[in-house]
Amino acid sequence: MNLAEGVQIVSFCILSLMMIGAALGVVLFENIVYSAFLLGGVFISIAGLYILLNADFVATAQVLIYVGAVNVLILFAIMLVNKREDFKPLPNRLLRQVTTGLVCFGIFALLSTMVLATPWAFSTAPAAAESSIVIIGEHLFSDFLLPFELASVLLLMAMVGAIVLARREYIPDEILPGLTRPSGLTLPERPRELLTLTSGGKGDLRNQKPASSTKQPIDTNA
Amino acid sequence: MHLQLQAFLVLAAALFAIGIYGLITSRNAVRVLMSIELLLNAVNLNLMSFSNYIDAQGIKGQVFAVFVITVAAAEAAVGLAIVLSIYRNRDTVDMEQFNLLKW
Amino acid sequence: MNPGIDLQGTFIQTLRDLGLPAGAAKAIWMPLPMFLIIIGATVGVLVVVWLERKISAAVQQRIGPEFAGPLGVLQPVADGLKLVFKEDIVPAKSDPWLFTLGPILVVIPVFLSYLVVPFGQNLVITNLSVGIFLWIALSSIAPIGLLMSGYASNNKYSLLGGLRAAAQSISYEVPMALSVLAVVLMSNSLSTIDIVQQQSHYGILSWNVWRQPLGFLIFWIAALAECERLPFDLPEAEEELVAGYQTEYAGMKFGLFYIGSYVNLVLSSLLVAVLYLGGWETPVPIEFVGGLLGLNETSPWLQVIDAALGITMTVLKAYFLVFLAILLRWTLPRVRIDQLLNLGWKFLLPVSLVNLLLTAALKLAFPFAFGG
Amino acid sequence: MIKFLKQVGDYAKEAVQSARYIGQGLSVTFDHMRRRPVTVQYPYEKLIPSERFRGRIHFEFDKCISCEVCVRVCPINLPVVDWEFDKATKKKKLNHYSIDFGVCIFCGNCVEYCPTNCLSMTEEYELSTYDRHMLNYDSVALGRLPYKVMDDPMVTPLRELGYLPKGITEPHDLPAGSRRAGARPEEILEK
Repeated sequence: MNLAEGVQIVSFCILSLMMIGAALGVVLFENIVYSAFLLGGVFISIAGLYILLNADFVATAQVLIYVGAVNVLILFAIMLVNKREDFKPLPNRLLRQVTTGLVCFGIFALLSTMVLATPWAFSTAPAAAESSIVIIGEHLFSDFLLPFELASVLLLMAMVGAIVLARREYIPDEILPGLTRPSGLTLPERPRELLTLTSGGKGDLRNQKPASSTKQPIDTNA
Repeated sequence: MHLQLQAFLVLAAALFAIGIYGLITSRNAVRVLMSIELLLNAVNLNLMSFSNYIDAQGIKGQVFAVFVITVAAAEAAVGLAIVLSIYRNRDTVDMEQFNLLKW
Repeated sequence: MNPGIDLQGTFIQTLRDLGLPAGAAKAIWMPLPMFLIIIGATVGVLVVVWLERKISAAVQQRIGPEFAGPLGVLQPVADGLKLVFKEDIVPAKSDPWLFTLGPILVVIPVFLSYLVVPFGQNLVITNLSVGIFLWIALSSIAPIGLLMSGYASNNKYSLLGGLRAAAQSISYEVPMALSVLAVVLMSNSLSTIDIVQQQSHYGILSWNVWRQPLGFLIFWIAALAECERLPFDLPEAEEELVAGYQTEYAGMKFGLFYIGSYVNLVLSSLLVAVLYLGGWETPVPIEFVGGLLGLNETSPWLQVIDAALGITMTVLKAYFLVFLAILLRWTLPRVRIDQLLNLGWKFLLPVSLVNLLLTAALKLAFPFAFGG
Repeated sequence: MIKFLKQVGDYAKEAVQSARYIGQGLSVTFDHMRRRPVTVQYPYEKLIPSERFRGRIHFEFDKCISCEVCVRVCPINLPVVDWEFDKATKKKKLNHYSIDFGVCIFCGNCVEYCPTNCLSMTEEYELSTYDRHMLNYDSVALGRLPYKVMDDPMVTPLRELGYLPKGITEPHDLPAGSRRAGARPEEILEK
């Protein structure tokens, strides 16, 4: 065993421990914010494993997209929906969890026995690590051209869909007469006198605005 | 001892099992999405290790992984948008409360 | 193209001549450039802090620091020492783990990005094939640290500052990556070494800034936004958000943010120099000068001079850009958050897409000038 | 289509315009860099206060006739004049006089109207204390002579704008004999 292999094995052990621990944290932590940050840890350690697998481009893409985009997106979503709420307790919650855990362990056991029992057809050819970007690019523009184009269409559709879904479609631009402003959101101060000049309606609108149009600040990030 | 394909595959299986567990047990909708991300990553890890150990010349597995990453990004965006709009409508992110289609 | 000085080979050869095995010689060599770069980056921060204070003072017709050392050069050291010895406060209602982890997560990727910054033909820590892409990926980790510190502070200003910082840096990553892509398109490689070499043959005329003026501007604007420099320092806009995500921080944790922001500024300037201003290349190609003087370019002392000149040129270009950033700081007013996002998504993004398309078209039309 | 192109053109024009403005701003900032600093390094260098500087008020106890004009002209009736009528001499006798400089606005009305010139403005402006009640100066404190910036050996006095020769705005490094712009008061008297 030379230096390089030793480094490989040690870093594999560290990365896999990190990944399993962080993944368990994602699933088991009570606080959702911790889970989201640990998800970033899972992604980073998987990127490290990709480097061990001679895939520097995909590892970098993993960091860029998962850590830089997906994880930040999840964090944004958590900050937007982060209401302190106690979920109603379900009957037999513990039983459900134990059952699920057993089933999942069964899946894990099944998969690993399958993995260890299968005779894999290892390739003996040396890895083409140096030019992996070139090979991926050639694949994308020759035999995987259709999926590539479809993926770009999918991304466009997802972007439009996410914006449409997350957008607030109803922004009242005119105050309904029956609508009274909620008292919890106003400051305890003397209400401003309305302008009773010719543009009475306009002044009315301006006066009512702070209570009504609480526009979502970060909508387009999706 | 040399790093083997099996090690990576078992690791991916463990990650997949954890993801399934989270998918089923978690009640926060955002955590469900996170579990789905875990599942996708487990699949990706499989693809990448196959690509390195079985198809080292063609590395088609990496191409597939890139596609999966693309799909995962799209899935996260749309999924979180859906969670956001459900949250606006129902004022909760509890999965057990999302029962509009239940009868 | 001469290969330039090869420190690594020479060093390892010397150690092997002393009787060490090859593996040990390599193991001794490996940490050296990393330490050198970390020290270099830290000293660079001190220099930039001093420059920032002196130039700001000059712009406002003040004197600036002058009592700590000659011309106040020791002032940043004094500032740093003060931060080291200050009490490290963790607010009572905060989340102590995330609060500590946040600044670390902000700083580490910035230092890691120095992996790919070249100072000469062989004067780079690693010549990765993903090079510049690695920097883009690493710089996308920082928003997580910012969100973390903003959330953990348990302070509405901090949270808003963190969210703003993350939104800002995500929005400006896209045009930045697209303008980098245009450069990569011309050099056919993601490696920073190849990018510099591609602009090397005709001195100042072959620098990318002439072929990519739009890309240069977009990259510079986006880099300023990524570094949270004025006019884009919204996350810490003191009139509205106290100090943004740094509000609750004191002592060395604040110091980490401080170091991180300045290292990031130097790093962005270095990368602008590498991507658009010809990296370590002199305005007049050194082979040309050597040829005029009748010197053999493989002679060792010329190589040493060449390497030193390369480092000097890279650093000079970077510091010119830092100077520009400081001047911009005192020229432009801060933009609003909606103006910032509008600029990013409605102006820079389309323009950088057009720039990318234009580069591709020009590459097909004039392959000799645009790296066919 | 034409409309869209026109919009794009207008947008580009605006962008170029703003780039030009940014360039102008940068040139202004750059130009400022080569100007000399205007800093006065305060505890080591001090500006000489100008001729009619309104600093801390000086009071001469013996000149005061307790007429209370200063109190009447003061916008807030600040000076405290404590006197009693001396039956023997049939004159007011001053016991105490005090001004609270924490409240005084240094308008100089009292100095202006004092019939015996017992009040005068000094050029002393460093009045900071640890307790605001220490700013309430009694007749003894008011009677102390002010110190001059020129007499302090620790301080480099710098001439203020009013004392500088015409056209010069820089108090540093003046030649020794250079005199200020305009005629001096005694020269005006001679005319």
